[in-house]
Amino acid sequence: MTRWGMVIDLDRCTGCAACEVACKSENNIATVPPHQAEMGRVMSWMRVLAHTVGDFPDTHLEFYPRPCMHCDNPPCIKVCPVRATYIDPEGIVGQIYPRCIGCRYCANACPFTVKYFNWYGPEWSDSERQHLNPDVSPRTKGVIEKCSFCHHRLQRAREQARAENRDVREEDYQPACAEICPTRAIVFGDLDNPTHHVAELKEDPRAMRIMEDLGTQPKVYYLRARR
Amino acid sequence: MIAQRLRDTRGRVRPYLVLALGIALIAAVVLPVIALGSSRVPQPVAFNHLKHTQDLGLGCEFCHPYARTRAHSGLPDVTTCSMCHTSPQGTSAEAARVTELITAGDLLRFNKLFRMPDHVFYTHRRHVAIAELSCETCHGDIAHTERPPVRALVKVDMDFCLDCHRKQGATLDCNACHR
Amino acid sequence: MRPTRREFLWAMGATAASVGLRWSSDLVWAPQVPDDLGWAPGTEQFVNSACLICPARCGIRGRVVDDRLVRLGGNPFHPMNAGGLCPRGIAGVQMLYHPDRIASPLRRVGERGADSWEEIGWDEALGQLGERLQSLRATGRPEALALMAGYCAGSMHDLWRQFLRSYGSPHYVAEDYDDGTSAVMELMHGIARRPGFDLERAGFVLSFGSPLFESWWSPLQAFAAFAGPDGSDDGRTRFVQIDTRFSRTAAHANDWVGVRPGTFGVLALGIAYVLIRDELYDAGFVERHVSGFEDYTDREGERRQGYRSLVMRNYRTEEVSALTGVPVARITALARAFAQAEHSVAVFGHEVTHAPSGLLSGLAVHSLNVLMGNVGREGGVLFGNDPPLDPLPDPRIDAVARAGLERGSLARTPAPFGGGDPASRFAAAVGDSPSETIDTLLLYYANPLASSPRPDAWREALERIPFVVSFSPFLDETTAHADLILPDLLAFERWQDAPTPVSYPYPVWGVARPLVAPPPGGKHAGDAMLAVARQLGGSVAASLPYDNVELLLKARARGLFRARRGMTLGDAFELEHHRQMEERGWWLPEHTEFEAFWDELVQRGGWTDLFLDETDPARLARTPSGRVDLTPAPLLATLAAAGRGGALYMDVAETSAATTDEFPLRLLPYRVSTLSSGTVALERWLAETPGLFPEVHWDPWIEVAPATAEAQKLGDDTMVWVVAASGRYRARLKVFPGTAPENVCAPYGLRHPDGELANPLQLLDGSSDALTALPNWSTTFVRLEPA
Amino acid sequence: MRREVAEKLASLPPDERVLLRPLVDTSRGFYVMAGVFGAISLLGLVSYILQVRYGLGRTGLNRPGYWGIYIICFVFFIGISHAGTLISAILRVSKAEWRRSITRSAELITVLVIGFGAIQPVIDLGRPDRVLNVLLHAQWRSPLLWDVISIGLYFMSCTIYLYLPLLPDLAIIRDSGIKAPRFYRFLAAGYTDTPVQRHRLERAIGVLSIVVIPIAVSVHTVIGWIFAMTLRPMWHSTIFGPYFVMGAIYSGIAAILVAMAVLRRVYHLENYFKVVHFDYLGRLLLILSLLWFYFTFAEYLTAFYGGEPGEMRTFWAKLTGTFAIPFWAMVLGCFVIPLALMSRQATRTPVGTTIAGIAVVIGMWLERYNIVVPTSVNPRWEVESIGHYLPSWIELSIMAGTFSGFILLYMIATKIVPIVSIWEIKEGRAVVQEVADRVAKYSESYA
Repeated sequence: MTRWGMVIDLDRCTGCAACEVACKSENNIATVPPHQAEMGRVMSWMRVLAHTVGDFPDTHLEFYPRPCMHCDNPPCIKVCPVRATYIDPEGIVGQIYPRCIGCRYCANACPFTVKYFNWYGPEWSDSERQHLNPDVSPRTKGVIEKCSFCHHRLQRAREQARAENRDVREEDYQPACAEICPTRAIVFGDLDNPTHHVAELKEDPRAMRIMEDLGTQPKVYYLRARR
Repeated sequence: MIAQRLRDTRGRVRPYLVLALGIALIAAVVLPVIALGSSRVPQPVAFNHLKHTQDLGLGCEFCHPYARTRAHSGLPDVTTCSMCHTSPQGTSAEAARVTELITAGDLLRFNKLFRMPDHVFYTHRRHVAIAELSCETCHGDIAHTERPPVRALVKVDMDFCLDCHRKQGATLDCNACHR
Repeated sequence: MRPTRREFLWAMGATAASVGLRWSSDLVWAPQVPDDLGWAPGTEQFVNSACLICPARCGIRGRVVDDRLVRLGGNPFHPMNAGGLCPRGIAGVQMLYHPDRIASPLRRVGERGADSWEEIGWDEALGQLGERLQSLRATGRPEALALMAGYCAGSMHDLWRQFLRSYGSPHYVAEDYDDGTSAVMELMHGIARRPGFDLERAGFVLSFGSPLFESWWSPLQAFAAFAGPDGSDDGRTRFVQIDTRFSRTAAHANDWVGVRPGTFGVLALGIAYVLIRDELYDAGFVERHVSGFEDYTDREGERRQGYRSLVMRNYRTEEVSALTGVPVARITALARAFAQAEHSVAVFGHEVTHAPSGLLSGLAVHSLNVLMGNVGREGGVLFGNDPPLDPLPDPRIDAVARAGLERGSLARTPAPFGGGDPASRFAAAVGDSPSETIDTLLLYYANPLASSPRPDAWREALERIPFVVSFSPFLDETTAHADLILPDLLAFERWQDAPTPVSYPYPVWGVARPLVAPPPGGKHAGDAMLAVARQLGGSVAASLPYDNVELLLKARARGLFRARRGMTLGDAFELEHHRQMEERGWWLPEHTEFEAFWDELVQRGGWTDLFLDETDPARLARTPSGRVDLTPAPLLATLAAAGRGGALYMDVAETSAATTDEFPLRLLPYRVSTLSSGTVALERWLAETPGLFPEVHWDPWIEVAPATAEAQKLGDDTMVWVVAASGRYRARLKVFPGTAPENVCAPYGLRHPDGELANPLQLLDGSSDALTALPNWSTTFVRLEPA
Repeated sequence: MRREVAEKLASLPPDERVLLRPLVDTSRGFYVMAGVFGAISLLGLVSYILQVRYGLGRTGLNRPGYWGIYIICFVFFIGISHAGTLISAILRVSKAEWRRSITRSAELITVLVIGFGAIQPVIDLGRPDRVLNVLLHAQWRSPLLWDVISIGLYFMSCTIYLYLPLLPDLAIIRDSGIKAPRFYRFLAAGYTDTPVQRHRLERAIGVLSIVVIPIAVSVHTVIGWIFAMTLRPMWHSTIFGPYFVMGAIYSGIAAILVAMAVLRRVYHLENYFKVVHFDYLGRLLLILSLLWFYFTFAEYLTAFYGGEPGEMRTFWAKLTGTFAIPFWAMVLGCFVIPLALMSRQATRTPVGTTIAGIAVVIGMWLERYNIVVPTSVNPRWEVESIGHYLPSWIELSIMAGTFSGFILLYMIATKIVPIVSIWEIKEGRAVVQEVADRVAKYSESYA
C-alpha cells in the first residue's frame, strides 16, 4: 500500500528557506499586507521554524522545516464537522476547499499548528496573477488551507503513469520543497515501498518524528542533526 | 384569486402577505435571472455544429485538437476557420460574416461553454484517451446544435461526475479530483 | 390542505434564505481570480537560463505555461547549483510580475524628485540621450559623462567599458563589492584576483565570518559543498563558522565559534601558532613554495623576523584567547581539525577586511591556507580562470575620446593597496567640483541614495549633475531623482551572460535568455546603448558593431567553440566524464558547427570547464621569486613608512575606540540572505519571512542580547531608534541570545513596509583601513532609544 | 394606558393586577432603554455585515489564535442558558416550593440566550453561506456536530418547557382581555384550565422537567468536549465535561440573580422576589462557588503535577504570564467575591447576592476567555512561537450587539408574558396545607 511520506535531514538543512518560497510559488499561497503579517496571519505551508537556545557564544539552534505532518491518525480530520479535511487512501491529508465552512476547529485540533486560514481573500494584481500556478486552485476567503504534499503533482503523475501503463515512480512525484532543496535535505517518497529512498531513511537511527508521543503517527520524519 | 387572498375578511389589504409575495417574486424570478443572465456565454460567430459535423462530416477533433492529449480540448481559432472560410462558403449569412471577419483580421476567439471550477483537476486526456468516454457523455448533443448554446447542455457538477465514477468503478477519492 | 399563514411565511423565508445563501456565495465569496471565458492550451515548457538577481549567477530552469513564467527552479545541468536554487531566485517571478514595474521610458516633467513623469517612446528617449551625448563630444567634453553601475559582470560590464572608452569618459564607477581579498592575493601570490574557494572538494571549511549559507558570493556553492556529492553522507565537507554573531551560517554549520569583533586575524594567528608549535603544517610545501616563513635578510641587508618567529613570539594561545574570547582548548581543537582534514580551507571576505587592520587580518587568515599548502590545488584556494570568450574588438579611440580619457578619473586612488569605496569617493569628488563637471550620469542597477554609506554625498553630487539617466525598471530612490528613465528588461526577459563569481573556482559561462516575451515597449539596456552607439556613429559605433546583445554574446561564444576545452552544461555524469577526459589530456568536440554548438549552449544554459591543471606553477604564485610570500616587501615598506613598525602581523588586533557611556553598544551590520539593498518591496514572499525570526515580517530588525535589552528596558518586538554620532534609523528590536551583550547586530539594506530605509551602513563612523581604504564596519558605537 | 384597559386591570385579582401590569403599562424609561439596546444591537448587526463583506480578517483573530470572542461568547451564553431550565427543572423535580416565583424568569433567560449562543459559532464561520454543509455532509465524529444536535434538541425542549407552564397564564391574559385578544387566543391554544387540562399540563411539565435535565447536561458536556477532544494543552482534559456543566449552572444562577434584582426593581415585584429567594439562591451560589474552586483546583493541579512542557507553557501563561490579569480576575469574580459575600447571612441580601451575581457572570465570562485564548495562542510545540490575540472593534461590537440583543428581547418578553408565573403562585397558596402535611410527614416519628 502506498503511503507518501517525507524525511527531512536536519544535518543537511542550512535553513535557507528555499522550500518555503518554492512552496508559496507552487501552491499560489497568497501574501498578506505587512500589518496583517504583524498580526500573525502569514500563510506558509512549509515553514522553517527556529528556536535559539543558550547565550552567546554557546548558542545553538533547534530548527525544523515544518510542512503538514500528514499524520496517519490525524486529529484534524476527526473534528471537522463537514468532512472537508480527510485522509486519502495513500495517506495524504487533504483539504477540500469548496466544502470547508471555515470553523477553524481542525486548526485548533492540530498539535503541529500547520493549518492556515484565509482571513481575507487573496489579493493579486493583474500582473501578479500571471505567475499563478494553473495546477493549483487559489483559495477563497474564509477557508482553511494547508500543505497537500503538492498532490496536484500526484494527479498529473498518476495520469501520466496510467497513460504509459505503469505505476507511479519515485521521481514522477516530488513536492516542490523536495525538488528545490539545494542540499537535498528533504526526501520524499513512498514509506512502504522498499525501493524508495524514504523507506530506508525512516529506519535510520537518527530518525524521529515531532511529538511522536501524541500518537498521531506523522508521516514526516526528521533525521536529527549530528553536529 | 390572489387578489382576494391579499385582502382579509374585511377587505383590508394584508400588508405582510404583500411583502411576502414581493420577496417570493424577487427570490423566484429576479435573482435567478441575474444569476443566469451573467452566465450566458457569448460567441463571436453563430457557429453551426450540425452543419460541420453532420453535413460536412468533420470529426470533433478537427476543431478541438487536444481532446486526446491535453487537459483542455482546445477551441478553434482563425487559423482553423481559415482552412475553408477565406472564401465564401455556402449560402448562410453567418458563413459570409466569418469570411468577412477573417478578411478583416479578426482572431475569432471562441469562448469556453463547458467550464470546470478551478478547484477541479480534470483532463480530457484522462477521460477521452485513457478512459475512452465519448464526447456526448459530458457535452450532450452539442454536435447537432445549429446555433451555439449560451449555456452548457449538460450540467456537469460533482453529482454528475460521481455518478459516472461510481458506475465506471473509477476513483471516488476527493483528492483525486480536487486540487 | 390549505397552508396556514405561518407555514406560508416560513416557507417563503426559507426559500429566500437559501437563494440568498447561494447567491451571496457567488457574489461575496467568489475567488478573486476572474472566471475567464477564454482558454489557453496549457502548453508547458521548461527553459534553462541563468539568474541575474545576485552575483552568484546560478543556472535556473523556468516553468513556462502559455507564455507565463509560473515557477523558477535550479538548472540541474549547472555545476555550481546543481538543480538547487535560493529563495531569492525562486521569488524572481514576483519581481518579474511586480505591479510597480515601469513599463515605458519616462521623462521628468516638473521638479526633480517630485515624481511627475510623462511617458515617451523609445525612439524619442534614446534620441534625447543620444543628442546629449553627441553634444558633449562635440564640445570636447566626453569626460562629462559618467556611469554608476551596481554589480556588473560579464559582457554587460565589457559593453559599458567599451562604450565609455570609445566615447572618451574615464568615469566608470561601480559598486564592485571590493572585499580586499584581491589585495591579499596580490601581496602574497602576485595574483591580483579574488580567490576562489573549492568548498566542494574541501574536507574542512573554516569560515572567518563569511556568511556562506546566507549572503556570500554564491550561497548555492556552499550548499552544494555542504550537501556533498550525490546526497550521500560520505565525503561531506565539514563546516566550522567563526563569527561575531550567531548568524544563520553559524547556526547551521557543523560547529561554530563566537569571537570578538575585529579579532579574526588574531584567532587565525593563534591557530597558526598551534599548527607550527605542534608541527601540523605542511612543512614540505612551505619549504618548496613559501618565502618569509623563517627569519630572513632583506635586500637592504637587514635581518627580519619571519612568519614563524612572529607567530611563535606574539600569538601564544593564552594571549589569543584573552583577545578573542575563544577558550584555549577551542583554539587548539580548531587547529588540529584544520590540520587533520584532507583538504581544509580558510574562507574569508569583507567580514575580516572591513576593519582597521583589515588587510593584515586578511593576510593572517590566508596564511593558514598557505601553511597547509592548500593553495592552487583541489579543495583549497584556487585562482580560477575566465572562460575563453572572444574579446570585444579593441575600442577605437579618436582624438576627442583620447583627450577625455587623459583628463583622468575625478577620484584618485587613496590607499596603497586598494580603492576602498570608489562610488562614495566619486560622489564626494563631484560634490567638490564645480557644477556640471559631470553633465550626464547613467545609473545601471545602482541605487546609491539607498545603498551607499554616504547618501548625503550622493544627494549633493546629484544636484550638481544636470542630466541623470536611470535604467532601473523600478522607481527607486535614485531613479526618482532622474531626468530620464529607460527601464531595462527584467532578468527573465533579456539576453545576458552570467559568469559565476570568482569564489567558484571553475569557469562557468551561464547564458540568460528570455523565458517570457518582454512587454511591448520594453527594451534591453544593452540594446539601448548599442542603439545609442550607432546613433553617435564614428569610432563609438565602430567599437560596438553589434545589433543587439544576443548577437554580441553569440559572437563572443565563438571563442568557447574554438577553445578546444570545456563543454556545454550537462548532467553530473556528463560533467564528470568530461572532466576526467580532460584530466587525461583528451578533448573531443561535441559539435562541428558553431550554430549547433551555440544552440545547445543556449538550450542547456551555458558552458563550463571543470578541469583544472594543478601542475601549472603559475597557479600558485606569480611573484618575482615564484614563491608565496608570507612577508611581502611592499607592504613592509609601506608599514615602515607609516611608522607602524617593520614587522607584519603585529597590529592585527583592532585598536579602535572603546565604548562610551553615550554610545555603549557596538554596531555590527550584516547582510541577510534573501534581501539586498532596496529589493524588499519587490519580492513579497521574502519580505514576509526575511530572517531567522518567525515573528519578524517586513520590518527591518536589530538583534540585541537579552541582558542588554533588559538593562535598557527595551522590550522584545518594540520599535527602537539606533542612534550613532552620525545619525539614526528605526528598526524593530529582537531579543536574541545569539548576540553578544556588548553588540547590536543590524541587517542592512532593509526597508520598512512604507519604504523608509533602514541602513545601518549610513551610521558608520567613516573610518577606514589606511592600507586599503576599505571602510571599518565594526568600529561604530550606538545607543538604542525607544521609538 | 388606555382607560378601559386600566379599568379591566383594576378589576382583576391582586396577583394578576401586579403581574399583568407590565404587559399593558410601559414607562418612558423602558422605551429609552429599548432604544439604547436596539441601537447597540444594530451596531452589532452592521459589524457582522462588514465582517461578512470583508472577511474574518476584520476580527483580531490570527494564527495560532484561531478562536476568540465569538467562541468565548458561545460557551458563555450556552452556559447562562442553563440558568433557567436546569434550575427550574431541578427545583420542580425536587418540589422546592420557593421556586414558584422564579421559574418563569429563569426559563425565559434560557430560551432567549440559547439563540444568541447558537449563532455565535455561525458568526465565527469563515463561510457562513456554507453553514448547511454541517447537515448535508455531516461527519459524525466531530464534536461540533454533536453540539449542533444537542443544542438543537435543547432549544426545542426548552421552548416547549417554557411554553407549557405559560399556557394557564396566557389563558388568564386572554380571559382578562387587556391586550391583543386574537394574539393571546392563538397562543393560549384553547386552554381553559379545566381539571383534566390542568392534570395533563402538570403531567407534561413533570415529564419534561425530567427529560430536560439530561439534555441540558449533555449540551454543556459536549461544549466542554469540543475543547477536550483536541490534543491541545489545558484543553485535553477529562474534567472538562462536568466542569463545564457545573460552570454553566453557576453562571446560570448568577444570571438569574441579576435578572431578578433588575425585575424586582423596575416592576416592583418585592412581594414575589422576596429576600428569602435571594437568600436561597445565594446559598446555592455559595455551594457552587466552592464547587467551582474544587474543579478549577483539580484541573490546574493535575496539569501542574504532570509538568509536560507543552502544558506548562500554557499553565504559566495563565498563572503568571500574559493572561495573569484575566486569570486572577476570574478567581476574584468566581470565587473570592461570591465566597466572601455569600458565606455570611448579613451579606446574603438582595444587594449582596446581586453584586455576587454580577461578579460571577463577569468571572465566568473570563473563565471562558481563560479557557479559549491561552491554549489557542500557546501551541503545544515549544519551537513554535507564541501568538497573541486582541479582539478588534468588530468583534467587540458584535459581542455588545448580542448582549444587548438578548437584553432587548428579554425586555420585550416581559411585555408579552408575565414574568412571574401567576397560576403557580396561586397554586402555591392553595397547596400550603398539603405542603405542611408533606413536611410534617418528613419528620413523623415512628408511631
